[in-house]
Amino acid sequence: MTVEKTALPNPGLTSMTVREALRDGMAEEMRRDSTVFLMGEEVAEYNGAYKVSQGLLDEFGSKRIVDTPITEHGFAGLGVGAAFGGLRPIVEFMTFNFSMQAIDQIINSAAKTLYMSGGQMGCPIVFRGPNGAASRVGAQHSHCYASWYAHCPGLKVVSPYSAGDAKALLKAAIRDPNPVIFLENELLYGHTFDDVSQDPDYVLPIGQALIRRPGKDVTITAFSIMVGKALEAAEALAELGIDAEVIDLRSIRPLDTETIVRSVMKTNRLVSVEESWPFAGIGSEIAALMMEHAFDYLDAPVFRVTGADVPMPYAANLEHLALPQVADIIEAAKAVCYKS
Amino acid sequence: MTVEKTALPNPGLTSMTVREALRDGMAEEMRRDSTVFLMGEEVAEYNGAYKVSQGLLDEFGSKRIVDTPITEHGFAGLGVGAAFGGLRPIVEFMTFNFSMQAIDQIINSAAKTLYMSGGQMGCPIVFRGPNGAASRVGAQHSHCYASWYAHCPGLKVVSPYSAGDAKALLKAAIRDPNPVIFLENELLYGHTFDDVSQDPDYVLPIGQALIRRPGKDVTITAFSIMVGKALEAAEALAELGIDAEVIDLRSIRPLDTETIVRSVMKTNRLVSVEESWPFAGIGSEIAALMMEHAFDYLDAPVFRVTGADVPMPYAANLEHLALPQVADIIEAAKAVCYKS
Amino acid sequence: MSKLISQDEALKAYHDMLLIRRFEERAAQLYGMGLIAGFCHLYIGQEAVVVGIQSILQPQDTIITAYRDHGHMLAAGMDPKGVMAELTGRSGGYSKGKGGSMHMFSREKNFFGGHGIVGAQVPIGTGLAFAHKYKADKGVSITSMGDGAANQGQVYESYNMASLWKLPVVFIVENNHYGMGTSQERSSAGPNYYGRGQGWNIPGEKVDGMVYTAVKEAAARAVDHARAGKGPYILEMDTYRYRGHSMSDPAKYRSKEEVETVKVDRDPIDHFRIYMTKTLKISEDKIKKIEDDIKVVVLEAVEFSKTSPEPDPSELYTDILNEGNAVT
Amino acid sequence: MSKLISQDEALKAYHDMLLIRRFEERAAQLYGMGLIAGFCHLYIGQEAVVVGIQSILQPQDTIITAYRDHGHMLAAGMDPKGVMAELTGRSGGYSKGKGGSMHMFSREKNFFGGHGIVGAQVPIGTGLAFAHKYKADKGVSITSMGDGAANQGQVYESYNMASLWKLPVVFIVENNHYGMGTSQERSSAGPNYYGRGQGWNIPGEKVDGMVYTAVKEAAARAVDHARAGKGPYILEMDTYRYRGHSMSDPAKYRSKEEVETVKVDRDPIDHFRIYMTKTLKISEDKIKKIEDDIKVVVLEAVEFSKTSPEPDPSELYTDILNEGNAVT
Ligand SMILES: Cc1ncc(C[n+]2csc(CCOP(=O)(O)OP(=O)(O)O)c2C)c(N)n1
Ligand SMILES: Cc1ncc(C[n+]2csc(CCOP(=O)(O)OP(=O)(O)O)c2C)c(N)n1
Ligand SMILES: [Mg+2]
Ligand SMILES: [Mg+2]
Repeated sequence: MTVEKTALPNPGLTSMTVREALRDGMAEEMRRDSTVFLMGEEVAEYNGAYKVSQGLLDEFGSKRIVDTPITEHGFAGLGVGAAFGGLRPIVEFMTFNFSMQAIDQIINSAAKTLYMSGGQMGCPIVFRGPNGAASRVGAQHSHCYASWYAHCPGLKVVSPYSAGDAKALLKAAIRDPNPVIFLENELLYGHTFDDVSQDPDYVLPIGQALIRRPGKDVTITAFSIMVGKALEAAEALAELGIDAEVIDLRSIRPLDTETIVRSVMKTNRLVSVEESWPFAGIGSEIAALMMEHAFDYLDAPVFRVTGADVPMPYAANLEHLALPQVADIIEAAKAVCYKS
Repeated sequence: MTVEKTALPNPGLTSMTVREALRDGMAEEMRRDSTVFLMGEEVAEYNGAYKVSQGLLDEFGSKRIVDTPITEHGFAGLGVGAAFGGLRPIVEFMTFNFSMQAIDQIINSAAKTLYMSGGQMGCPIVFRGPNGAASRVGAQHSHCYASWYAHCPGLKVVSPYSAGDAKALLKAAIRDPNPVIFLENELLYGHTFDDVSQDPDYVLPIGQALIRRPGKDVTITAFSIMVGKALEAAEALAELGIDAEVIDLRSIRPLDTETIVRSVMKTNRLVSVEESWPFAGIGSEIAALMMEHAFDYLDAPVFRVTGADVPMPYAANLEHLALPQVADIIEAAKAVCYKS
Repeated sequence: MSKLISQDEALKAYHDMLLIRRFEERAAQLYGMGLIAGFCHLYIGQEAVVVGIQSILQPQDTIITAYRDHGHMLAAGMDPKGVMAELTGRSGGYSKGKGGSMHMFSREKNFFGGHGIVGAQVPIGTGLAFAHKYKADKGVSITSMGDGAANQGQVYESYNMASLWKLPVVFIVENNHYGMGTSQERSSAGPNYYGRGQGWNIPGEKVDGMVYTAVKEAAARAVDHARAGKGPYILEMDTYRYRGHSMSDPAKYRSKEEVETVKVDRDPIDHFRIYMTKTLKISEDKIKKIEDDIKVVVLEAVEFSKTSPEPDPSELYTDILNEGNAVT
Repeated sequence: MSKLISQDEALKAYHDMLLIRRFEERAAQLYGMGLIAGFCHLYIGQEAVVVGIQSILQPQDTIITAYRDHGHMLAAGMDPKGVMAELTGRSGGYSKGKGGSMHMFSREKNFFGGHGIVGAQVPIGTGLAFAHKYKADKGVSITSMGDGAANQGQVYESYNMASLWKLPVVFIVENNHYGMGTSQERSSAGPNYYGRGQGWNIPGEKVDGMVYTAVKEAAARAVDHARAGKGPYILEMDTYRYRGHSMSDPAKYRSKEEVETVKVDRDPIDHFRIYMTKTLKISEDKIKKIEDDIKVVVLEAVEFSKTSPEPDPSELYTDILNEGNAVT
């Protein structure tokens, strides 16, 4: 896997899984700030449904690693209250699908209150957990919430790909004085990346995209697990003589429009990749932004590669068809380069 | 106000408020089909918080006009179960802001179950109520949900402007075998339109936009209350020598892309107007669609007129600034026509 | 003490409980072989609950539960072939392979799912009861939830409406004492679940969910109450799941002894078998015949679930919306 | 019977209750004049509840409620000028005019709002209690809700966590017998709200919310319980709102007689005034002085709320996100 390049000091990188990186990120911030705590279903004694909080109960005890009942609405609201009360909660949703039960508290209480209070009531809270499709878990467990949350002012929305980003952005999210939606991916938890900083002071500012592969012929934007697919596609495209630039968005809100625009000014073509549904998705927003900021540079319409506009099917073959595959990205890139 | 023109037989129109039209639409469908019932907070004895259900309790009795406790999550889910059980519920949210408490039932239960059941479990249900900003009701009561719901397959999303459309589309929604999100507007309830069909058999198919004002220089798309502002802007633009075509989307999902594309092929310019936030909004989707379907016809980038990217402020002057005004639409149209 | 049940009833109950167990044992194997994927929640240990309840239902009654649903489906008389083929994601499954283990339905058998969101089935089941009352079809909605689910707010919103409007619904709390890795003591304040309806004027009782006859008798009381128009009723079933929460759960949050003790002392099938032979004097032959029949049925289901083809790729885009205006 | 309170305490309680009433009467006028817009929910009739509770609180305790919040704010000692200016949407308001009647806060006075979504303040208040316990600051969270709100599922999810974790929270159900146009009988199954905590092991009691001393004494019991680490407590305050739900509600769902009877028989301020003069032998002069003072304070608030400028247009884009990493 590629090693992340950033402008910040970066004193030595190590290799670990995304799962471990997230855990380490939380642990470091909990050591640094005693007001940080983690709550959610199975986060403590079970060490996390997906083992992301492995070992945290042992280190921090049950005051700071809190198993909750299966009541997302209640514990998300409780987290918001704890944040108003001076703590810095990390609220884990076992998966983001269950955040729908809590979404009123996330939007109406966490996101809007700073504004409604004229700046008095900051809500430093992180809502995190796996987002989007896992494997064969069906329609109710595969929903990607990037576009919903990114629609709403008052939130930041982050969705990392690599382990290093996962750690450094989660640390930034925990330190952030605002509510941050931190969208992970279950299938990435077990992936190993060699880009993880061990420096407990190393955080990555939220809002910066990363060019994971420079190229000159076509820009491909993606986030989370789709970055991997985009990189694979770029390799294949290289063999076809198409030099793709792959941008890992990392942050969805704020979106690093400048990095995308600069890239499109060079490549004149854009393929947006996301696993969610097309209508009013992240690709729609990027297309609209390119209209506004790079209209005269576009040699082809922005191409949206998205999940199929259907609830996620369970059957193996249908699930494969419902999700963007490397081949779809390759086809899209060829199309915008007018090569078939 | 303009009289709606449709392709369907339309045996005599009358004049009434949107409020009355919605009421009449429900009443006609309840007379026609004994499985249709209305439930929600204050819909019965109070005749509706905004008096939309005026008189329905008297006519249909408390079996079919049901006052609920203030438990949106529960009664929306109950409505879904009733629909599975063979009834056709109309679930009123006092305002759509409160649908966030119920959104898991709307998405995971109502929208996805037909698919998850391989076609067995249709869910004929209408969720309706005022959406978006009213007047001075602040951040928690002014949220527009058009883009969130339209993002999700398994739903239809309708948002009428005129009284005639409100009635005919609500009737269509009630007859529809699928879950329909019916987004009304509180400020429009009191508006009178002279386009209301009295024919109880008259329904309008969901999914058809309407050209409310033909024009040749620029296309303006809008829905709900913004249609009125777009029409006002068009009048003003006419005086400036710009002939705007105003499209009332009416249905957000499915979106009548064809009507928009055809218009843009003629005008080569598009301004999208909506009151919600910009990021991943309806305007984003329309911009992306125009990329895909009308790229070579666009003489200017699609211009998005949206609500400000902020929670809705209470103060009168700020609220005015937060919402798209006629002047904003005029400026946008001038910009895409390269006239200043 | 329960009064004795008939031999026929006993044989049917035994059949249904054993079918569930053998079916799920096979499902676990298929999961191990990679033929079933994603989530798969086994009901093994809890069989007496659904079979006991089902025994007193009438055809118009409706059933709804969460994702731990194979038992409910088989007890409701759904075809093991269609259930197993859904588990393998094949076109012959109840949802054409599009739903999977958690999302299966049968309008024919009045089984309304199969829901993957903890607690969501409770308002839906209350809505089924609303429809029963509205249509005056004398039906009762059987709405099941787990002990973890019983903390969900929507449950109490449902209790409130069900009681206010006297809806014919029996809420079943299948208390297997764990929600994933969290024991009842760590998830739920208060002494029990059946008493939580009191604040809403809903009667409730605790039932030994490992004993078919106990379940049946309590279910009869509750269903009669609901059917008579007296409103909802809560039954807390004291039961136990032998396996992990789902296939990936090693269940380290409880001791082997705890599990073994239940298996030895309270197994619903073993004890019912003894009741059949000792108390009801049913012959070993008759019982053996049932066991053999079930073996065949389950093997046929397995075979079907392997040979039924995957859904056609075109199915990706069907069943998103119903066409036309007819109620489906 | 309550033991007598001191003259000073009585004068303060009278002052606070009367301030709320006079303040809101003026607010209603300003609403009529178009200076206040949108939603505006008056607390008139319920004054004894907040003033009684406030009387036993310590500085570190926190308060949270719904949108019917002016009374809570004034009782908590927030400046009537800032509250009234928020009602008129001016920059001198507690939320700089950006929040309005339903959304006001004061970190200084530990008043955490002012929430427009029915029930949402209940988990948030439980979270404030979580923070009290975590920080071991000996604080108690006073979390109020209406009788309509008390049916919300998130209330019972909060009860569960509060009881499981023994959080220092007192849940106040301000039972004014109506949620908008729906009476308690039509919205809520079960005999009462204070008893609904039983299923979660939470003690509760019913209180005459029209009587300052009764409120105070019950609040003291409840707050002591919570502060002592014994967990949550529920107080159901039997009270009444004289006005419609909000300014646009003609309140036709109840009879004039019903309202008049409460006003005559149970008005918290009138009766407290009699108690002051008759039982505590406080002189009319002292009382008169308070009444005069309040008149001035309220007029000043009105004046301020009219003259404070609208927020600067640039305020549209501030306070959306906090900058930097400091906790605010
Ligand atoms: C709203 C929601 N939150 C979390 C989950 C994840 N989850 C699935 S099953 C389960 C445990 C449920 O336990 P219980 O209700 O006791 O039922 P059991 O599995 O014991 O039958 C959890 C937490 C979910 N599916 N839905
Ligand atoms: C979730 C939600 N649903 C509906 C509303 C609309 N609403 C505002 S206040 C109210 C009545 C609440 O009654 P109650 O809890 O008794 O409080 P009271 O107004 O009597 O103080 C309703 C239905 C809302 N604000 N939030
Ligand atoms: Mg359980
Ligand atoms: Mg009330």
